[in-house]
Amino acid sequence: MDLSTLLQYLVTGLTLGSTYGLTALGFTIIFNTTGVINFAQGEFVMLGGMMSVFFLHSLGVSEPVAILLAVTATTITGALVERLAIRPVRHCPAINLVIITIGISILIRGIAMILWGKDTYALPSFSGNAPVFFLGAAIMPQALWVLGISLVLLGGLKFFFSATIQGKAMLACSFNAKAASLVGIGVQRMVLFSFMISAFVGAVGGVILAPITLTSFDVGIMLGLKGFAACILGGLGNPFGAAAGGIILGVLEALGAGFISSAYKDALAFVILLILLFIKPSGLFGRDDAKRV
Amino acid sequence: MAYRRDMYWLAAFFTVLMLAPLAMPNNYYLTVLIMCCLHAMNAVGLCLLVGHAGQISLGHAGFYGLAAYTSAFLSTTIGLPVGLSMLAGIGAGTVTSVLVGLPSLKLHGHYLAMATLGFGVILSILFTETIDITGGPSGFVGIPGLSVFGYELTNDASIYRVVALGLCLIVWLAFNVLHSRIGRALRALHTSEKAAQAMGVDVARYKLFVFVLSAFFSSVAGVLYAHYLTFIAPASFGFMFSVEIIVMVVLGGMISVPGSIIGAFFLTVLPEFLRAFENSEIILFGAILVLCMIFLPDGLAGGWNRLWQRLRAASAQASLRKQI
Amino acid sequence: MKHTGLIGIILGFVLTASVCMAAPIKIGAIFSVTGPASFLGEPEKNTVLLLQEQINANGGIHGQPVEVIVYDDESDVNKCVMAAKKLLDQDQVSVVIGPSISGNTLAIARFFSSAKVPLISCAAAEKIVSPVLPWIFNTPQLDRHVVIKILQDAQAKGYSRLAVLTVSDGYGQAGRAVLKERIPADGFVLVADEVYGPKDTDMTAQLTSIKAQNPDAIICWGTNPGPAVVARNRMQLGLTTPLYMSHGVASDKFIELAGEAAEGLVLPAGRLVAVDQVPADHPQKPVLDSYVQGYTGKFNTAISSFGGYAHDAFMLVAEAIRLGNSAQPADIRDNLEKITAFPGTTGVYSYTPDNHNGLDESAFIMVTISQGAWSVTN
Amino acid sequence: MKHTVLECRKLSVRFGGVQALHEVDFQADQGHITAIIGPNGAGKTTLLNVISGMVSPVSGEILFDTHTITHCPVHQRNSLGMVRTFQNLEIFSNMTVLENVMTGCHGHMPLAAWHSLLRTPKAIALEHRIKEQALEALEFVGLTGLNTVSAKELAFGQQRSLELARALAARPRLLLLDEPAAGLNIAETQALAEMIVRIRDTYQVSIILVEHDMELVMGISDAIMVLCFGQVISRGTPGQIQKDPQVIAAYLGSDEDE
Repeated sequence: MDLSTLLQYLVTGLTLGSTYGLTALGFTIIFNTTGVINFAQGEFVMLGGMMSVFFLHSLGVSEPVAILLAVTATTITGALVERLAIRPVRHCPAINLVIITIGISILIRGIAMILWGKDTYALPSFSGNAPVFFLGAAIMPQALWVLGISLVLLGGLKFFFSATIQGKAMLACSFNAKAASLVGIGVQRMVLFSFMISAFVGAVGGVILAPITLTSFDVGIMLGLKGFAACILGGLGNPFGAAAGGIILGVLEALGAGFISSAYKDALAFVILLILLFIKPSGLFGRDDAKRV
Repeated sequence: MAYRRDMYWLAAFFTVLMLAPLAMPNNYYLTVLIMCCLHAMNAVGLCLLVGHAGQISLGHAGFYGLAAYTSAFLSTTIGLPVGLSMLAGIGAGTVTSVLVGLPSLKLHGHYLAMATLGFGVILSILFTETIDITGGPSGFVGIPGLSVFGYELTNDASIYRVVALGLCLIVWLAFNVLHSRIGRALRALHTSEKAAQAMGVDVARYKLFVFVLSAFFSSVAGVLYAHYLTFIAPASFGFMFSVEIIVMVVLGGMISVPGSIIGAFFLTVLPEFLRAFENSEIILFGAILVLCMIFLPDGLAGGWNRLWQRLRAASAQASLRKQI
Repeated sequence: MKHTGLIGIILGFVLTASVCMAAPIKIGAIFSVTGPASFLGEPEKNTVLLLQEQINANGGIHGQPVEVIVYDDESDVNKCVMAAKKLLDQDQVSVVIGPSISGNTLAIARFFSSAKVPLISCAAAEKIVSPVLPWIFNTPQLDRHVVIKILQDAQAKGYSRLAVLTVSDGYGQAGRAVLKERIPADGFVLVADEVYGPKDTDMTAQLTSIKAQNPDAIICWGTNPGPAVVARNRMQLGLTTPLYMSHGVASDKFIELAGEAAEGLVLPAGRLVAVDQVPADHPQKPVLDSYVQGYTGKFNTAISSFGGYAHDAFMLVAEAIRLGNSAQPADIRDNLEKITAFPGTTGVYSYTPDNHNGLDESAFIMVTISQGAWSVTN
Repeated sequence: MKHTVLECRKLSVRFGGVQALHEVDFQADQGHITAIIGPNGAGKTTLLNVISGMVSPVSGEILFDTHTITHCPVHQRNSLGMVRTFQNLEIFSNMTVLENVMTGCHGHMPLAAWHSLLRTPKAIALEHRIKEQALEALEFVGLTGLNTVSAKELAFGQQRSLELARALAARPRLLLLDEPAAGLNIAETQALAEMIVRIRDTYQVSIILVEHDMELVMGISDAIMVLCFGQVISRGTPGQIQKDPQVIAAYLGSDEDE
């Protein structure tokens, strides 16, 4: 086994992992304000990619404009989802909300299918397809874009949640919505914001991934599944954990496919995930919430 | 008493199921009904697990599939009698659920969901990749048909009766459990694990019990499914089916066994009705799901109860007015 | 499109007139119009609806109009079973076309044998027609034909060490099984056998380990979009090993998705991908031309060879009805077996009681993708 | 003749860096009401949690009758006859009042699961006995007639009584009460005091009481132990405790409003 092969697997894993990590980030934001896992998160990623393709082809605008439009439209979709489907049932148990997000994901997928058909589309890479070679491993320029933008998003979110009033207010809502509203935080507004931000993050993810992974109306399902796994692995609620969980999952898959068996790579990744979960029941970077008796 | 009321319901349900074929113009409806019953078996188990014990599982499609594949393999490849293979299939699904439940049930909430989901995904990859045993993604062909005590059931009506009877037995077991000390223990550990412990409930054991019981129900459904269809493919046992069962239970109202049966029937029949809408079907399906959850937060069963109470109140008022 | 309304009215008259004349022949169809296999089901559904319209506009078959009932199985086996039951028991059709995928075909085959209604599947798995079941036929080229075609090409080019990369769904599994059987049997060495998931978005790991085995050529077996990603990843890794694709990607969509990475790829395909390069005296030429014109004219989308499977199934059924002048299920079945040298879009069919596929590897041509277009190499 | 029901020897508990209990010795006598008091954060509830098994001690030993139960899981302590209530009500809000109390019978009326599954005659008979006992306990605490009401619809005071009834249905020999008077008004507290005494006298139960309400404690306790910062600073009868200068200092020196 030579170094360049190993390095190639790592590069693959990192690129793949960023996909999962970006989806996981979106999960984290909504979880942090509502305590609910939003199963429509994968659909936000899909919308980002598909709308970019759609605007690019049908409006004939340039790629950056199409992307800007797509991200904006997805963010608005996030807001609409919250206003129309989540807010009316905010007092229901969490499982009801989760089922509603499942319904919404089916709905969004269906609308996308009817609007844009069932085909797969490709978005042009941001800066060409000529790979950069590093110690014999090929790295796509787009992969660097993905890694870079993921890091920027992660840093931004970290700053937002730990250093801004808005971010702290959002966190407060998840810990205790009633207490948060007592100290004057508009809980509903925060929930709305969280849907918008996570739709935004999802859309950005969808846009930067589309040139690598291609996009179609149904890419959201798999991304949602892996993103959920990533944020559980990292520990729910921790943006850093979510990103790290995604990277770990991606690298595990790539190494599994490379060294052991490409047929069982997902199974291997999940076996390791389960083992980690049994050792650390609240994720790698999650807090143990020891409840007071 | 509540148990007696549930038994009346079960008797009525059983009668309706047994009479239903008489009202069916052809076999197509029987097939739909058989699928409804199989899904309802899964839903009843999950109703105990999710609605009553407050635990979640996104892996029950795996047990459903494991039982189906085990029975298919034993009866087709090995050549065991169908009845024996079915028992072995149910056994395999149930025993595996013990192995899955033991480590997983120590986890809570979303982490438990993830662990069971992980097991489900691993099982479904095994179904896909062990091509020599399972026939791989294109499916397991040529499974012998359902037979009871060596007597093969060839027509849909008799298969339907067996499946419907199986569902009723499962519902009976579920009611028995719910109206016993076990049922109370499950509801207790749902609200407060520590209070349940203080009342002498071995929380870990009861969680495992209900997990295994629900997996047993799914396994029964699985072997019936395999020998009814005589063909199985991994796509039927994926993660989406696990989610679908949960949706059935929640749509039915979480804690109500009749509710989850109604949820299962509703979600199985709905796509058949929506067939006419072709491509818009998926949109309608999503919209109906969302609207149901928004306007019937306590499920179809809860909505029905409220309607019933309102009607009763109205008729009581009417009769009162008459008396005056 | 000013005349659409007028045509509609005329069509309406024709239809009502023919209904008055005779009871329609009921043809059922089950396709995966939605779900993962919708790339098959959608063109298939469009095709049968188009043919229904065309045939009825021309006075039906022997004066009897055709009524097609299409159900979507959502690529799901349970829905497929219910659809089959509905067609057999409720709609009581004379013959059924579909389903789109092999698993679903195998799942419902039994019902057709017991109902004694012929089923003409649009799925390719060998298990469907071997062993031959009296009531089950199919129209696509068998995977075996594809593999033979690819291996002939590899032999001609002097390759000996081959690697395969297949998708882990029914399509890939069937291809992989034949590849693993034929490659050693035809004197090649199978150096790598890799698999990717139908939803995977990155195959560099598989290609990297294939690269380490240093094969002479790689055979990728899958349907869009997977192979497009494989082609892109191959280019990214700077891999120059020749790459064969299967007929599963034989649509313009593949070239669009793979972009410049599609350049130089070789694959066997039906003549439908390069109709303009089919010689005018070829028996399939008129069928191909009329199908392409009809389809692109009505649906405004690119033609796909999958729709062709449904086209051929439909035309074969129509031919069988014409041959026996009967739309009874049993007669359709018997007459299907009498069809010989019938040109379809996929190939030239000759059904016999022992052969319910009716094609051979001459249904394929080897094509190379060059400058974003298909070019026939032999 | 005095007989010790429960004995704790040199119990220590640590939460991270905080020493919650330091070598606490404690005993409760048969048929007595033994109170544990102390200022906030003294470790009273922690001690109760250790006794009931919800917190494991770092060192020390707990004896229940003659059994060592230091590492015995919570539900087994219940079967041995030890039952507790909770400071923050832990009623089963998803059940009716009757079901709540019937759950109390779980530990001391075991039955193999298959009996319940198949609803054998044995299971039916047991259900009847459980129901009788539960009804009796409900009557004892004065909640008769509310059987089919959902537990979460009860008033706060009634929920307290429900917790007591649930504990009583378990037929305990040792009852651990964690601040039973918290949130009750003066009249309700008085009624509670009477009920606690009545429970002891009717069922010959030993009771360990953690409580803030001094009037209640002084009125009904047979013995009192005072904890301060995880250490025992005094023990004796109510009379002795009230005069102990160390106790007075501990209370005056601390912020005692709750």
